[in-house]
Amino acid sequence: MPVLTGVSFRLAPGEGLVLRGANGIGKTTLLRTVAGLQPPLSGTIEGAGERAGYASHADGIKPALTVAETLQFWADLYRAELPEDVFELFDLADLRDRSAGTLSAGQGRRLGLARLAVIGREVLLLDEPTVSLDAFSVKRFASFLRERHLARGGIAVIATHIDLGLDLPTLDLTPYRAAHDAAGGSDEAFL
Amino acid sequence: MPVLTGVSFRLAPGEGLVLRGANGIGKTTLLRTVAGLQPPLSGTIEGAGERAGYASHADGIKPALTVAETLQFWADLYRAELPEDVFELFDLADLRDRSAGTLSAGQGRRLGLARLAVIGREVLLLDEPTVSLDAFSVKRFASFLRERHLARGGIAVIATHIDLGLDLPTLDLTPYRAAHDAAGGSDEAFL
Amino acid sequence: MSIWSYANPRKFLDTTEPWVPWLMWLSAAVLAVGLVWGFFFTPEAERFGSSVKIIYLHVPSALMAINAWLMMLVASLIWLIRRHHVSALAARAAAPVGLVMTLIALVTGAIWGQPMWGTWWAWDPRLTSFLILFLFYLGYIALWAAIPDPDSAADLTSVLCLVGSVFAVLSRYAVNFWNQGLHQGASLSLDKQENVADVFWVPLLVCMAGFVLLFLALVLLRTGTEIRARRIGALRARARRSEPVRA
Amino acid sequence: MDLGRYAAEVISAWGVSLALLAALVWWSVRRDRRVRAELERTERDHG
Amino acid sequence: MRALLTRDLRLAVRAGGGFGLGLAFFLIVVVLVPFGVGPEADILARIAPGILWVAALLAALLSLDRIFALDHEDGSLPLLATAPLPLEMLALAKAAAHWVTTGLPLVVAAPLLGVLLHLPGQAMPWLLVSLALGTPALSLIGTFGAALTVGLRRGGLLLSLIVLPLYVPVLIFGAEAARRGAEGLPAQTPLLLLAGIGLGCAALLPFATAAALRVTLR
Amino acid sequence: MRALLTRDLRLAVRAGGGFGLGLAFFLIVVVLVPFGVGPEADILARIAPGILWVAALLAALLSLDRIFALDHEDGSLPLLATAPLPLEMLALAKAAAHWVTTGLPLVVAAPLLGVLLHLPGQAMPWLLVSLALGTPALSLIGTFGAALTVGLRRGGLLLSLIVLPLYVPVLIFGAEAARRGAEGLPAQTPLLLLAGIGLGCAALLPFATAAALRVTLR
Ligand code: HEM
Ligand SMILES: Nc1ncnc2c1ncn2[C@@H]1O[C@H](COP(=O)(O)OP(=O)(O)OP(=O)(O)O)[C@@H](O)[C@H]1O
Ligand SMILES: Nc1ncnc2c1ncn2[C@@H]1O[C@H](COP(=O)(O)OP(=O)(O)OP(=O)(O)O)[C@@H](O)[C@H]1O
Ligand SMILES: [Mg+2]
Ligand SMILES: [Mg+2]
Repeated sequence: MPVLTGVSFRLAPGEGLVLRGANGIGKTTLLRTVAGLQPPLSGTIEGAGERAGYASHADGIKPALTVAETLQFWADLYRAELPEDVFELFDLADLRDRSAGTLSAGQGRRLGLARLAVIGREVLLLDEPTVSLDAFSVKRFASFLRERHLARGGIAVIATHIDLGLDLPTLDLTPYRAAHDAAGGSDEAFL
Repeated sequence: MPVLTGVSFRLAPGEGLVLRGANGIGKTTLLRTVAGLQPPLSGTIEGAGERAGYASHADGIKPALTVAETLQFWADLYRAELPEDVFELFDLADLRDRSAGTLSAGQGRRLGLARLAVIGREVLLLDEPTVSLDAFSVKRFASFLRERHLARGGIAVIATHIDLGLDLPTLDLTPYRAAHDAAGGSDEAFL
Repeated sequence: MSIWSYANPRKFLDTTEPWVPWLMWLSAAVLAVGLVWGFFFTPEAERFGSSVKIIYLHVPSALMAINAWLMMLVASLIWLIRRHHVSALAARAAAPVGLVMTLIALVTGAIWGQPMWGTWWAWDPRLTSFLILFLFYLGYIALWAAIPDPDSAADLTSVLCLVGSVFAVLSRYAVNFWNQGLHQGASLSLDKQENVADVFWVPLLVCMAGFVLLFLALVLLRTGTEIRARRIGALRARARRSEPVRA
Repeated sequence: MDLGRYAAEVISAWGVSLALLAALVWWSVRRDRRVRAELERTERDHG
Repeated sequence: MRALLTRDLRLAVRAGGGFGLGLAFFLIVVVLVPFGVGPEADILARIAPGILWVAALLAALLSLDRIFALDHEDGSLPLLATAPLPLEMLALAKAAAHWVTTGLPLVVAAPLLGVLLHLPGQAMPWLLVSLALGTPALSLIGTFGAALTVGLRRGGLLLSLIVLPLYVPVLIFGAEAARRGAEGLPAQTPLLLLAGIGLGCAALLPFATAAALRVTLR
Repeated sequence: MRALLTRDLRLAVRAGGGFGLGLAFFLIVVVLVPFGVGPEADILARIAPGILWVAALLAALLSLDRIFALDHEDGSLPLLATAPLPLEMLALAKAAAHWVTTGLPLVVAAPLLGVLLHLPGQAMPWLLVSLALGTPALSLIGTFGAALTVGLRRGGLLLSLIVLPLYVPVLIFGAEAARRGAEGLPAQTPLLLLAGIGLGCAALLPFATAAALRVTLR
């Protein structure tokens, strides 16, 4: 069943885009599609795929691993080096050897975001990255995005309900909401 | 290990309190303690317990039940009537017969909050209730709290990082952060 | 016009719909002829006595149990390769029919075993592989039922059907290796000398034709049901989408 | 019609099988009817 | 309590809920044993009562972790615990729902599976009675074990480890009753003991379960 | 792939991770059977190879749902799937981790448990070889089943239902080899067949697993 139609954007290196729209408009769906986790009903996605790193509502944190082990694992899996400063960057230095299961909601979120700095992907797809973060951590994350990621030629697509303080172009998805007679979807054949 | 020390507040019917504080300061811990889900290391909680309804970071949603069935279940369990207008109040009327597993993040959160309107408890303990909600839904929830809950003599304690637009007294937990050598905890006996 | 045009649900329904009642009645008639013939107008066999009459239900249902799985395998392949919804739904529709056929073969065999072998159940290879087939049907149907999204369900059950078919053949050999059986050999094959006498053979053939027709009728009917159920889902979904956007 | 020694077996085998077949047909037809009715209702409401 | 029971049953019957799957597991264990042990009828008949009981026990065991874990994962459990329902009642309702969805179907299916293992006909009633008396105890004990392990991520196998020793008396008396029945010996004594265990579990274990829940919740 | 394997092994070894619990389950099933069947040594010796194989199979089965479900629940699975690693490799790594944490300990523990069931000494090497050849196939098949059911909330028992018929050939050849060994008959043929099945599974099933994962992820 189509959720959004006619959405189209193209980002050059160093550019970011903020997705906005009411609950249930289809931000998560769009990000997952761009990440290649579900096929689009129609249209094409170019250039993402192998270059994209996706951060979902859930953080994929294993309670049994420590913070340091978690980040090391993702670095290994993506065949990247673990950057020295990632613990400072996401304010995790004190929590380095804490098992991830005992983190508070916001601390866990910071760990989930730190993963993105570790895997070294150029295209970051962020689904409400600042949920549960306090104001200070939000600022910190915004400056990470601006100075570390975008400044180095990365691309970011961010779905969010709150203002991150980044001056990025905003795409409001409301006008693209699929009309009732929109084509597409596996059930289409039965109409 | 103690997280917070010296916190103390007392709320009369109709009063609300907003808890603030950086990630990991102990908001969730405090709310769980007040709800009676974990015992305080020292000090006492009065008057909550049987009268409290707690909403955690997770929403307790069963993917296999529909939205209407979920709310009906909670109403039955708390021996309350399902209020007629709860679906409108939380903007769930369209989603009434959708199975809860297919809701978007914000829609699920609205369902989790609607539960609070159903169980009819006087003391609501809300842990970041507006996570994932869009601006419109946040307003709607704030007005529910103000006009339906507090106006009828309810009490609310709300941990949040963003401003809900409610003019409630705010308690910043930062000063109560327990020192590293604070007393308390089950390991005490071995010191 | 290519045969794939029948993969359109509407066209499939329009084409098959008129056939279903006729097929139903035809299969009922053929079955009635075969079964009445078999029950009332066949002699007793020397080794089996009158218990041979069970064969008129046992063998056709056993054949259809296997053929239903084969049909599901073909339909699954078509779905995986060409992604025609009707074919996935046909596989789904055939599974319960195959399950019941397997059950009938098992039950009649078990009842027959009591006088012939002195036991309800023996771990004979043919019996055992039917039991395994029964389990495959159960798992396949349960997987269909457990997955909410119909397309994902079609994909996953098709993969299961493929892998399951390989393992079903494997277990057939394994079971043969494991135990030498009590069961009748395949004396129905036409090229063998020890063919059953025509008095049994002809009504049995009629019964088999009846079972084939009944299978066809049921699968067409049930495929139609599945198509309509999907259409209901599609209409509801469209209606839900068309509800006014919140102010 | 004399089934002799095996009357019980033959009759119970036939009974069970025909019952199973009848149940399968009945269940399929009933489900088809229901789905048809439901589809008609849905087409009327949302068609 | 009614609300909870109907919710749990409804969840079990829904797609993916697991109703009937415990039964299927029972069936499958019984089917596998001859593949392992070999097809000889006399040996199978000899071990049938024991295997059926062990299979019933394992089928019950496998569905234990659903009792609380699902509610724990999605955050329902603290909400249930703060509902106006004593935790003891919650425990009893959960055990009852578990029995209806797993124990009862096993009792109903046992005669059929007995045939697969060549269980002698005269043993059947004894097997049924022993299962009917024993499975509620299995559900009650299992609920207790599930409450103990609910905090632990996927404590499924740990749960088995904790619960199985507690199951031993039930298994011994249950299988003994079925075995004596199969051999035509009097089986009243083990059945009485089995009934006694069942009643004791129903009377006492909900309190232990509630106590365990209070700890795992904090 | 190395990183994934070490992570899965590390997770398994950590508290609550399940390493050793499959083993404990194996132990407990083997211990329960004498309670159910009765203590006579000759009967136990006769059924020992079969019971050990069935117990190994159940122990493997019970740990299957950990393979993907945990990663699915906490949202790791999409992240793993978008890593620079083909899904087929992911499937293979998961199966390998499962085998190291469950299959391997079972092979090591089998001699001990054989003694509990009075397994004759000459049968031991055959039992060991058959388990060593058969358990990798169990892990591979189980990974496939787990991939099929991963989207479904706690599809544990459905998983058993789907996987067990697939396990039948492995069980038959494995138990047959052990049984023949116990009776002093030649057991090469079933062992060869077992090895063939294992190789076939390793060559083909990762593709089916990856296909299933692609569907469940979307
Ligand atoms: C649950 C048990 C049984 C199952 C699953 C079963 C299965 C089958 C199958 C699959 C066939 C068709 C094979 C073919 O045509 O090549 C068949 C045929 C047949 N079965 Fe059974 N059977 C069972 C028990 C029995 C018993 C107990 C008897 C009687 C002693 C029996 C007698 C026959 C006969 C006479 C045929 C026809 C064989 C021929 O002429 O080709 N079956 N059975
Ligand atoms: N399986 C499904 N069946 C039907 N509708 C679905 C299904 N999954 C998602 N939806 C609907 O698709 C729409 C888009 O969902 P999506 O998760 O993309 O929203 P979102 O923009 O991320 O919302 P939020 O801000 O609340 O996270 C929602 O209305 C949701 O209810
Ligand atoms: N089991 C544990 N062991 C050690 N520390 C823990 C444990 N559980 C929680 N903590 C710590 O206790 C502190 C309080 O956690 P709590 O979840 O109450 O924070 P919070 O204020 O709710 O934060 P957030 O805004 O991120 O949700 C955190 O620093 C957390 O890391
Ligand atoms: Mg979303
Ligand atoms: Mg918190």
